[in-house]
Order: sequence, then structure tokens, then C-alpha cells
Amino acid sequence: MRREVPLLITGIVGVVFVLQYFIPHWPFSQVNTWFSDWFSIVGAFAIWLGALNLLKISALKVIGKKSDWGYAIVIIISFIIMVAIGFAEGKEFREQGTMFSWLYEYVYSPLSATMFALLAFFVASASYRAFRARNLDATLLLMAGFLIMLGRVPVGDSISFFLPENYQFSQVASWIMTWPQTAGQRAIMIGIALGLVSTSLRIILGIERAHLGGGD
Amino acid sequence: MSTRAKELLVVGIVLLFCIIAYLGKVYGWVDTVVFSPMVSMIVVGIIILGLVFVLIRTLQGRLINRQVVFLFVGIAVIMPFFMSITQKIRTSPEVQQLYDAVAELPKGSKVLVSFDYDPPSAPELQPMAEAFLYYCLSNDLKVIIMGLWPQGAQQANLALEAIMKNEKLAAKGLEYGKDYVNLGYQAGNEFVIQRMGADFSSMFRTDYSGRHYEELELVKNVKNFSNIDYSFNLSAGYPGTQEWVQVAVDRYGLKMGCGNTAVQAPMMYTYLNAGQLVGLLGGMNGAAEFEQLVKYPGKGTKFMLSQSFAHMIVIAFIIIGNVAFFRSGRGKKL
Amino acid sequence: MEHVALWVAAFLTLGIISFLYKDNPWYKLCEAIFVGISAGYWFIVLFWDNIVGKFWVGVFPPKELNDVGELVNSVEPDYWLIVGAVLGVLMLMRLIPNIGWISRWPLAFIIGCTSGLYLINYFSSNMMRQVQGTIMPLLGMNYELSTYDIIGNIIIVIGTFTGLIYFYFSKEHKGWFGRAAKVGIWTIMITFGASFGYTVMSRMSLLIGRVDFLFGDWLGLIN
Amino acid sequence: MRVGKSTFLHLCLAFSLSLILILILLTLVSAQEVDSLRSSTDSAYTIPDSGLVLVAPVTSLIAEDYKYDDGEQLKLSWVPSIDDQLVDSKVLGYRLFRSIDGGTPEILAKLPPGTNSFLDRTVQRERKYQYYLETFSENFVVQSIVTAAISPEREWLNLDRGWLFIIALFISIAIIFFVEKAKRGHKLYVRKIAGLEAIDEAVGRATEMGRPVLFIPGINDMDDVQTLAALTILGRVSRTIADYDSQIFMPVSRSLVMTAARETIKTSYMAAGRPDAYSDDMVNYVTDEQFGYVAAVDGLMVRERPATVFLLGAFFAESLILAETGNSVGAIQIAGTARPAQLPFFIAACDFTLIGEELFAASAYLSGEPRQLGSLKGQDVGKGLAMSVIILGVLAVTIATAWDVEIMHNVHNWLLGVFSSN
Repeated sequence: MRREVPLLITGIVGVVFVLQYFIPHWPFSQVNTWFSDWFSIVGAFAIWLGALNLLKISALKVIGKKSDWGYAIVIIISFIIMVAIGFAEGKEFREQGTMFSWLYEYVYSPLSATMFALLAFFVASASYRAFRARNLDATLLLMAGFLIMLGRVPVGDSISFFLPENYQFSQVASWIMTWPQTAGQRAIMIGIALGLVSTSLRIILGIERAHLGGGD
Repeated sequence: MSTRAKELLVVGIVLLFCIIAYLGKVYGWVDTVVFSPMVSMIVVGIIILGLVFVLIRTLQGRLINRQVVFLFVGIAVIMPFFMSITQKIRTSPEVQQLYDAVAELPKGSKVLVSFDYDPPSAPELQPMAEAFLYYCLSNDLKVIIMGLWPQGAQQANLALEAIMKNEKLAAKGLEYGKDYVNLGYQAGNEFVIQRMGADFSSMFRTDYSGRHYEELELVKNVKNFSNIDYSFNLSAGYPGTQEWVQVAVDRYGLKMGCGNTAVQAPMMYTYLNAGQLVGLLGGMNGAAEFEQLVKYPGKGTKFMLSQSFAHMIVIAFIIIGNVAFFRSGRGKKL
Repeated sequence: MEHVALWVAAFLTLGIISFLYKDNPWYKLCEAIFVGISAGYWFIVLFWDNIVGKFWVGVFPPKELNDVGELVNSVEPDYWLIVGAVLGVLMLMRLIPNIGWISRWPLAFIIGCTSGLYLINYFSSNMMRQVQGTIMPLLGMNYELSTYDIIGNIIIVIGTFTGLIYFYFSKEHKGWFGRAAKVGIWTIMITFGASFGYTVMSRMSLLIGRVDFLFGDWLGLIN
Repeated sequence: MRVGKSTFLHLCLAFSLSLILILILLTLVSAQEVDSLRSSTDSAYTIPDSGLVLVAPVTSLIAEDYKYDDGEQLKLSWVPSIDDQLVDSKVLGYRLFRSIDGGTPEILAKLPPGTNSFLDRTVQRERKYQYYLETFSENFVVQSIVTAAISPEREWLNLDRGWLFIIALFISIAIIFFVEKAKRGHKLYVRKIAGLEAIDEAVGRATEMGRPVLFIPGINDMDDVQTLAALTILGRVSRTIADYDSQIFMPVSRSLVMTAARETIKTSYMAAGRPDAYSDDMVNYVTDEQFGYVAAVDGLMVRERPATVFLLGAFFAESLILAETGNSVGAIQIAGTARPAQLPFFIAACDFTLIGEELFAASAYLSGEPRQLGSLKGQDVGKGLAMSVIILGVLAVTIATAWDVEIMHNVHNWLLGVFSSN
């Protein structure tokens, strides 16, 4: 039971979801919308599991006085503050002037934007250490990257001023984007589609079942 | 002195500097700093010397620390903010295409602008949003704003606030509800677009501030996409341009252009090629070009110098890395 | 409040940047705040938007007065949403040790949906459409195509074709097949290079945005 | 039949031939089709000296059920007014009116000049609808005939997607065919995939160094097949880990993924005969927020210093931060994603990278099970089909445009039609 039922559910549901694409008639016409609604509801329930897990791990750290347990307290407190304020402010928690939106704007946003901005530094360090013209493949990658980087800032055209107008870096960059880049994207996209079909089929047919705790 | 003490000292100095600068700002002691061309050249010279030093070190077989690379990037991005160098910005075809599409709209046309991004992506997309809204409103196009990301509607308000400071716009006496509306955020990703294809008001019962859809003069007669003359999507990921193209353009025949973060832009060229998109602004560069076209020099143009410097630094590091790689014999992994 | 807000934002911004030097207490503090605040943020957003906004309001829509003064539902209740809630509750069964296995059912359901849905969606948009898009003329006679477009077309057709050969699993990359696969991987590498260039651009813009905050909004040194 | 080298060629050939055959048949049929009649009324009424800009009404207005929907749409088509010209058009536009169940007509839409069709998406099956169009100029309005009353209908099959169905079915059958074949003991050849060969070694290294293995399944939820693919690979990896008695650490950013990952690892440990060694703490939820998650994982990497890092699944901007930090602590990194924008960074900063389709092939390949390998063969059939169609189509359109060969035009149009199902 414990093993077969999930497999059966996956199989049947999978087939129904494939068929809905070809059947415009109700209820198949609704299946797509339902799934999106259901999924967001299940996700909202499941985050309770996640949140409890986060709290449990942090609490264990504090109790066990493991290294960095002080920060675990910070996690717990900031989580509780955010949740308490969010519940207290009710449905309108997002509106301008609420405490929740203040925390969002001055704590959450700068943290997330800065973390995002760290990428600029990592890009540079990866460029220095990792992007080597080891072979033809890597050289092509580098050349394309080079031309795009130069072509997309005004300085690129200033450097290539001696070339005819149509061969300056900004034009070359546009050319790369329009043709070879599109070809590569296509090959990758078609490959991905086929890989996806095959993976999905394996799951629907029950050949792949590790994630359901089935085992062979 | 121990490392610890040194580190604390550096933090202390930085903090002190910040406090002084901040107080200077608050009490008006310090004005904005602008380098003279001479100083700018010297700064550039110092950066180049630094890079030469790095090159020499690397050639000697000693890779410099990651932290030094980081320092260079920081300097290259910060310094141009203080410089007063202007650069010639050339318009790329996809930006021109967007401009043309908007420019040929007759007065009073309805333009739908979807804000599908949040603050972290704002540096790239906010300048686009401002320039686009400025151009539409100053040319008597009616703007309908919405968002598929929770923070999109707030970003739109920030953009509106910024452009209303412009004298030309302020003089027009634009009216909310008549010249532009902000319908706010709606959850549901591409399903929102799909349902909007049938009926806008089913998705947006009220606008951002809670006024009923039917009370808003601009949109009360807007039923679905067939009442929209052009649409512009500012996107930083999912849901974004891809979903708009797949649903609104492919199924409902909406005419659409987009502004994307540079990361996303490459994928959009496929749609541009196929004619599913009319116009594309890619990243800061796209924003700057569009600002030039609509004559609204904003942050895009201002940031372009830093962008140029940053690109040059990355390119310099790739070259340094590779020169060293070839000098040291190809096989050896540096 | 304005001052506090700016200093809090600046403190956190610099704290994250300090990770570039090395892992340190300041970063650890910011990291902990970030994890706690963001987990709380999503917890609240999902609760109000999905559980309340979607499920509760969908099943029990707000009442309003109609023309004759009766209380009626403003929209038709959507009872299908209850399925989602049932799945959600089954998911929470994990918390009860002995019947935790029941949570595999909603999981199986979701996995089935995902596989079925994406199987066909991707097949249609990524495979069929892209194959169709690759069917293009390679000669310009009797046709309004410039040499520029023709060269472009040839590049797209060859690039896509050889790219597919690269992904072919059943045959070793040897001989003519190997050479074609080589051309394929070159095209893919150029694509990656272009992505790389654009990504560098994007990331730098983000950093520029933060610098603008620190030196402009906070310290007021630049306009 | 030996499946191997020659399969590819055979398949290509077989497809091309069969396609051509069908095409020839089709061409013969389609050549008979005639262009639909374009009936037009005579020129506009003229009332001399009125100063009115007179325009003719639209003709052939037809309302019909939109094919293949759930009874939600009606399709209108008409021949525009003859005064509706590209240049110097007298027509300023059209107004579409609709009456429901014989009620008073109400305006439905205002359409620009040049329009010749409209899709009414605001209809219900229980109602009957009638339409007419007004053509207007600066100061003159003329009505068309009123259409017959009609209700939308719902259909059970979307025949527009017939070809999509056939092709998808064909590829699915090919996959199942090879899976069955493999089950019966046929040996199937699959080329080596470098990143996957290295997995055992990478886990072994972690064991030797006494440091943990870090597994990141991307940041998307269970509704992304990339996450499913990552979990299937996790199944194999954790089996190896259980065998080697190594340690695994898996922070995730989605609660559902946490649940599924725990099931997966538990199963592997049970299969390895070491259920006692498993603990739920191997998988932890951090936060749904992209960069909050990255901040935490980064910290974790620096502090725990894993020997091996797997980055498999759907990655966005965080790819580089994770890969660079992993690199800086000296971990062996195996990465894979189907998101092209992130692949260059994985290629640069990781030791092995699975590109796009390889990610999906990985779990089948790793399992070494013949029937799983069979599914890879099926995928290749799909690629063979795509390639054959590209060759055929390109040949057809090139010949057609270069030498204006009628039959090639038909082949080209037919192929476009087949592959445009949406």
C-alpha cells in the first residue's frame, strides 16, 4: 500500500495532465488552473514544515551551545518578529507605512540587493582565475563574451573607431546575439525538451521512483 | 599590531568617515564631490598602474588574492560616480524599434505597462521604467500600470514620483485615473495574463489604492487586450516577458515590447527574431540608449560610465589571467 | 525615522559586503537576520496570499448586499480549492510520526502533475516551435533575402543541427559524427559566451545600484 | 537487430522517407484547394453634394463557433469595406455590436481599419448571440447585415494539436520501446558523460578527507522538472554516500523539496542496508528567499568546508556565488542545470558541468540499469526526428525559393503547419 499508492497516483495524474492539453472540454480545460491553485495552497501549508524545521535546528544549536549559537538566537528572534508583525497587521500588511513594509524596505531589500550585488565581485574573480582559453571551446566562449561586453558599453565603439561603422563592436555584438547565439539556444532548448519528456515519462511510468520512498 | 586590531582599525576609520560624511550631508557642510578632468585622468592612471602590477605579479606565477580583485572592482565602480566624463551612446536596432513603435502611437492610445520586478533588480529596470513612463505621459499616451510581482506596483509608484518632478510633466497637470492608473499587484503568474485576455476587471477589481475598476475613467471601458494599443513589460525573471509572449502575444495578439535585465535579454532575441516582440531594452545599456532617444537623461545614462569601467576591469582580468596562462605553459593549471 | 532607516540599511549592506574580505561576525549577524527575516516574510506572504487570499476567500467569498437587500456571495465559491487544502493537510501529517508516510500521497500527486504538465508544455514550445523556427531558406534567389540574412540562416541551421548532434547519446563522438559534434559544442560555447557577457553587464549594474545607495542616498557625496 | 551505431542513420532515413511519402500524398490533395471566394458588393452609395464621406459596409460577416475550446469563444470574420484602403482610407474604423438572446445590441469593441476578424471571448454556452458591424467614416456610419443567432460549443478533442499528439506519442512509444527492449537483455550503448563518471570518485574523496558532501538541488520548487531530475540524481548519490559511509548535508530553499529529499535519501540508505545511519537532519530548510538561502549556504560552505559539492537543478543568479565560494574552499564541484544563462559560470568555476539535456540523462545513466538507459535511446529518436525534419524542411524551402518548385512550396508549408500546433 505505502509504496504502490503513490506510484499509482503519480502515474494516473501524470497521464491526465498530458491529456488535458488535447482536450478543450471541461473538466480538462480547468486542470491547469486547478493545479496552479492547488500547488500554491500546498506550498503555503508546507512552509509550516520548513519554518518548524528552521526553528528546531536553531533551537537545538542554542540548547546544545554549539558554535555560533548566538546567531541561531538572532534567526529565531528575527523570524518571530517578522511573523508576529505580519499576523498583527492583517491582510493589509503590504501597504505603505506598516511596520512590515518598513522591515521589507530597510532590512530585507538592502540585504537581498547587496547579496545580489556581490555577484559583480564574483564575476570578476571568476574571470581572473577560471576563464582560460584552454582549448578552442573555451576560447570561443571567451571571444563571444569579450565582444558582447565591449559591444554593450559606449567604450566599445570608441575603441573600434577605426573600423567601418557596421563592423564596430556594438554591431558585432548585435550580430552575435541575433544569429549564432540563437542557434545555440535552439539546440539547447530542443535537447532540454527531449530530456524533460524522457524524465517525465520515466516518472509517470514508475521506472524512476527514488523520490517516493519506493525503492526497488 | 595583531591582524584583529588592524581590521578593527580599518572598520573604525571607515565608520568615522561615514559618520562625518553623513553629518555633512544632514547639516549641509559637504556638497557633492566632482572630480576635475585632471583628477579623473590621474585616477584612471592609478587604476591602470595597479592592473600592470597585477599582471607582473601574475606573470611571476603568483596569483593575487581574490580580495585584491574585489578591491579593483569596487574602485572601478565607485570612482566613475565622481567623474564628469561624457560618452557617446549609440542606439542599437532593438531599442530604436521600441522607440519607433511607441512614437507612432496616436495621442490618447492606451499603453499597458507591467512591472514584473522587485527592488534588487531596480538598478537596471527602474531607469527604463522612468524613461518609458516619461515618454508616454509627455506624449499624451494613456498609461495603465500593473504588476505580476508583489513589489512591482510599488516600483511603479516610485518611478511615477520621480518623473513627476520633471518640469515639463509637472506643467501638464496630469490626473490620476484619467491619464494614468496603477492597478496594483495580482497573484497568479501567467494565469493572471490568461484571465486578463477575457476580462481585466475580473483580475483587478480595484486599483492600487482601492478605487473600483469601474470608477476609473481611463480603464472603465477597457475590457481586455483588444483595447490596448501597445504593451511594455519590465521583467526580471519569472513571471515575466516569456509568459507575456506565450500568453498575451501568441494567443491574444497583443503588440508588445519589453525591458529586461541583461541576464534575461539573450533569450528574448529569439522572440524578437520571430516578431513576437516589438522592441527590446536589455539591461542598463538599453536603458541608457532609450533615455537618449526620449531625451530624459536619468540614472541609466549616469551609470553607464561605471558600467564601462566595470566591463573594462573584467576584460582586463580575463586578459591578465590568460596572458599568464599562456606564458606559464598551457598545461599547468594556475 | 528616516535617519534610522538609512543607517540600518547601510549597516546591513556593508555587513554583507564584508564577506568579500572574509567570513566574520558582522556578516554572520547579517546572515542570521536575513535568514530569519526572509523566512518570516515568505511565511507571512504565503499565509495571507495563498491560504487566506486564495483558498479561504475562494471557498468563502465575502458577502455583499444585492439589489433586493439580501446577503449573497460576491463571486461564486470555488469548491475545487478544497482539494488543495486537503493535500496541504496531508502534507502536514509528516509532523505525526506514525502516519508520516501519508505525506507521500500529496507529494506523488504534485510530482505526477509536474511531470505531465511540463512534458507536454515543453514539448510543444521548446521542441515543435523551435524545429519549426529552424526551417529557413539557405539561398537568396527569387526571395527577398540579403546576403546578411542568408549567412545568418546558414549559421542558425548548422548551429542547431550540430548542437543536437552534440547531445546525441547513442553514438560515440568519433569520425564525421565527432567533428559535427565539435561544431555543435562550439556554437553552444558562443551562446554561453554571449550569456556570460550579458550577465557580467547585469551584475555590474546591480553593484552600481548599491554604490549609488551608499554614496548617494546615504552619504550624499554624489548627486 | 543490433542497436548501436547504425540506428541513428536508419532512423533518419526512415523518417525522411516516410515524411516525403506522406508529403507527396498531401500535396496531391492540397493542390485541389481553391482560394476562398471573396465576394464583394459594389461601390459606395453616392448622394451628390452632401459633403458626407460615404463608405461601404463590410460584407460576408460570419459568426461561427471557435474550434477546439470549452465553449467560451465565438469567431467573427468578414471582408472589410472596400473603402478601407491602406492609403487615403475613408474608413476610420469599425464598431462591433452584439445582442444576447435577442436583446438590444450593445457595443462590444471598436476596431481599427484593416481588421477582418474578431474573437469574442466573453460568451456563454447557454446564450445565443447575434452580431453586426458598423463601418464609420468622419461623418457617416453604415451597418452590415446581422448574423444568425449562434451559441458557442465545446469540443472534446483539439484537432489542431493532432500532429503534436502524434509526434509526442511517437517519441513516447520510442522511449517505451527501448525501455522494454533493454529489459529483455539487449545491450545498449550510451556514450560516456564526463561529469557523471566522476561522481563516485568525488564522493570517495569526501570520505577520505573526512569532510561532508554538500548537495544543492537548485532553488525551484517541486513544480520544476529540473528539481525532480536533481532528486533522482540525489537518489544515486546518496546511495554511494551510504555505501562509503560518508556524510551528506543538504540545505534547501523549499519545504516541499525538503520533504521529498528526505524520502529520497532515506530510501537510498535503506537500500544500502543502513537505515540506522539515516537522519532527518541531513536535509534542512533555510528560507524561500533566493539570496537569504545563498547567504546561509555560503556561510555553511566556508565553515563546514565540504570536500564535494553538487549543484544540480534550477539555478538563477546564485549559481556563481555558490560555485565561486565552493571553489574557494577547494571542493570538487559537479554542476548541472537546464538554464543556459547560468551554464557559463558553472563551466568556469566547477570541475564538471552537465549541460541542459545531460542533467536529465544523468539519473538514467548513473543507475546503470538497462531499462533506464533505454529511455536515453528514446530521447535520441526524438533528436533524430528533429534533425530529419530540419534537413527536409530546409531543403524544401531552399529549393522552393531558389527555383520556385511548386511541390517544395507545399512540403514547406505542410511542415510549418505540422510543427506549429499550439
